[in-house]
Amino acid sequence: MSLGPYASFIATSYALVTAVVLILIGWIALDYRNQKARLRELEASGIARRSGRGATDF
Amino acid sequence: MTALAALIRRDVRIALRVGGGALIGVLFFLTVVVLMPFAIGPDIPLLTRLGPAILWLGALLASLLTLDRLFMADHEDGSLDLIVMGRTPLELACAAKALAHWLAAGLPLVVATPVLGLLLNLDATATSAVALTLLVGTPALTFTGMIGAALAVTLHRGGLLLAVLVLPLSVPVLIFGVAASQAVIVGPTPFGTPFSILCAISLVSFVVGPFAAAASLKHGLD
Amino acid sequence: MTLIDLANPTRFLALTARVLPWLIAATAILLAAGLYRSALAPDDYQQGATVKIMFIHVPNAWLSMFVWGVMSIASLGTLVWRHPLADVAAKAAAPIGAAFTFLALVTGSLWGRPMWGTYWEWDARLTSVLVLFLMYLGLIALWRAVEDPSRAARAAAVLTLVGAINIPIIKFSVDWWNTLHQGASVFRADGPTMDRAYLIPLLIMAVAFTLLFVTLHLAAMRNEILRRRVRSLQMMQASRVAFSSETGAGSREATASKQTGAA
Amino acid sequence: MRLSGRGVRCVRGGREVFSSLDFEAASGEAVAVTGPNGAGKTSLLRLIAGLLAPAGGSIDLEGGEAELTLPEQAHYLGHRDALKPALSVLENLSFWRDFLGSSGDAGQNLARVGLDHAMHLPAAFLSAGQRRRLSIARLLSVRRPVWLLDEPTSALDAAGQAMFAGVMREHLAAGGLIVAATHAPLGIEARELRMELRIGGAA
Repeated sequence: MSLGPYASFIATSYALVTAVVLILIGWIALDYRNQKARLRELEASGIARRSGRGATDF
Repeated sequence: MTALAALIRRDVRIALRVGGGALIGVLFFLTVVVLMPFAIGPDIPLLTRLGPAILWLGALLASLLTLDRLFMADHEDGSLDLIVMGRTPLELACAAKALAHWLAAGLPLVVATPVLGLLLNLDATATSAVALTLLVGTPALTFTGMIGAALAVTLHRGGLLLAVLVLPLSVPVLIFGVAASQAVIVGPTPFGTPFSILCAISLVSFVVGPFAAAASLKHGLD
Repeated sequence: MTLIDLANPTRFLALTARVLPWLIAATAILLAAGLYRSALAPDDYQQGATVKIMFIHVPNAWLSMFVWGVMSIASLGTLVWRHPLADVAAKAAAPIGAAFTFLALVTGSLWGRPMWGTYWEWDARLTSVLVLFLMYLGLIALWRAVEDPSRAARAAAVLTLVGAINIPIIKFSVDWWNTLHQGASVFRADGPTMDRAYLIPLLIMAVAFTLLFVTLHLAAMRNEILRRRVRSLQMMQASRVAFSSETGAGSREATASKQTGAA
Repeated sequence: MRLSGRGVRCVRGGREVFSSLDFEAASGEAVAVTGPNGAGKTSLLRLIAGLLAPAGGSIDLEGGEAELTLPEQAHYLGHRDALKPALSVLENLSFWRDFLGSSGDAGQNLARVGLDHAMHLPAAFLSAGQRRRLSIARLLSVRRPVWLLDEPTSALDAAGQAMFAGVMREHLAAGGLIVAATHAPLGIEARELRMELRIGGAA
């Protein structure tokens, strides 16, 4: 497959889209891990959610 | 030294956290620059010629916008009283606050400049010239603007009064900043002359700004 | 499973955990198929191989609008139906939408570069997308400006809906502004007369990117729910500390029983 | 160490708040400034703290460190708590410790005021009483001989007031001195400085 004289533009576009999507995925995954860790930390320190209302109530 | 480092770290941290305004300045800069072509028209050669002026005006307004909170936030929660009473000379504390403000609000403007240069069809040399003059010039804007911010706190008025106080003071910075960038793009004056004057203005503002701000804070608190 | 069932965040989290793996798999398969078909697509007689940029530009441009639509519905959910997950959905969508809009801008400018000779031309379509991008950034700034998310939610919802009404007006004004000065746009390849050789890969890519958004959005919503849980637990912890210090250095268990006794 | 004011006169906004005020406080002594609203209690504290300039008279500290001014040897605890809601409790305290120049252990002082469990929470989550406790931790973290306290116990609960009375007693025992403006009893032995409301006094 030849990309013609503008191959670099095509490659750059695809690379950029890949990069940004990967950053998004990485950010969301990292955020998930952080929040989970903080929740565990809080629960370990003896702060438990009350059933029903409480922490889930917003 | 620890005291000043602590002050800088705190201010940068607050600016970057939720509720801090560091990134709003950049967004404002971006918006102002994008609005210009709607007023001027999508005439690329014209935009290229006006580019440095548009970027400089945008940066000037953006740094002015965020200066409002420089002392006001500390005044409202009582921190300013403690800073004034502290053993660190107030002039140095003011300089540290201004430096922190520039790191959080001024430096991002410089970083955003290449992207905006692209929108205005500036070539690489022109963009780097504008970025360089902004890198040297925005600290001068912050340090002279700090005087206005200190006056605004002691007068209990912010916002527009600050703008009216500070904008005339920033005229020299604007003149030589735009002149240096234009010199690279169209000539005929060499880049060096206006640029060294701009550097000199910045250096002077580093000295005058903190002293004037500290003086107005010391005498204006109640 | 109705919308009301989803109102319970715990149930939503359970649903997310079940659905996400399937969504990820479907997105990956469709993306692979779309990329494969795009690679096979022939060169355009006018644009040559650069037409390949279209396969990622158009889905991103579509998503930049679609995400705002999703946020508008979520905003209606916040303001009208008061659905508890609505502002979570709106908040989680904003950064993702901004990222796709950014990609639409960048791929658009890279696509136009061979035609225009510059990276940025104040072309009507790209310029409207740029304004949309600024609106996304403003919305994110609004979410970040207020520490309490439930307080920011209503302001953000109003802004989103005003934006949704304004987008067509902005689009019209920019078109009008642009035609005063210059002529045609590059972005014509997506007309209804497009060849099937382009249409099919483009459709697959559009569906794949939409699925990608849905996946990311669900995951981001889950994060946001957890973040709010952390926040409310922290607030409980802060007030718990107030109780425990009531007896000075006394143990927390003792204090807790004292509290319930006093109450 | 002796803090003394001679013939102090205070004018604010063109109105004379008080004049020819004399006061004195020695090491180990607490002065409770009392009086109705508007009598100038806060103004007096701010004058001593150097945050207001006296219209007349003088305020001196004898026996302190010679090269430091009175405000530099004083803590001022005002109505406002000087806390940043975006920073955590520990970050707030550490900042003031570093800025005011000290090397005390922040964690220990937080435990003393009953905030050690909230150390890593944002200060935004604290109640008014907890914010006041955090300010008290600041007094403990940085050593200053003169404490200027403006309604220090207003937001504190009974346990908090008892804790703070203990803190103040320790400070006095270590040779410090306290000037506190207050409506409520301070909880410690204090000499009273009563200020009267002046009506219609023009400067």
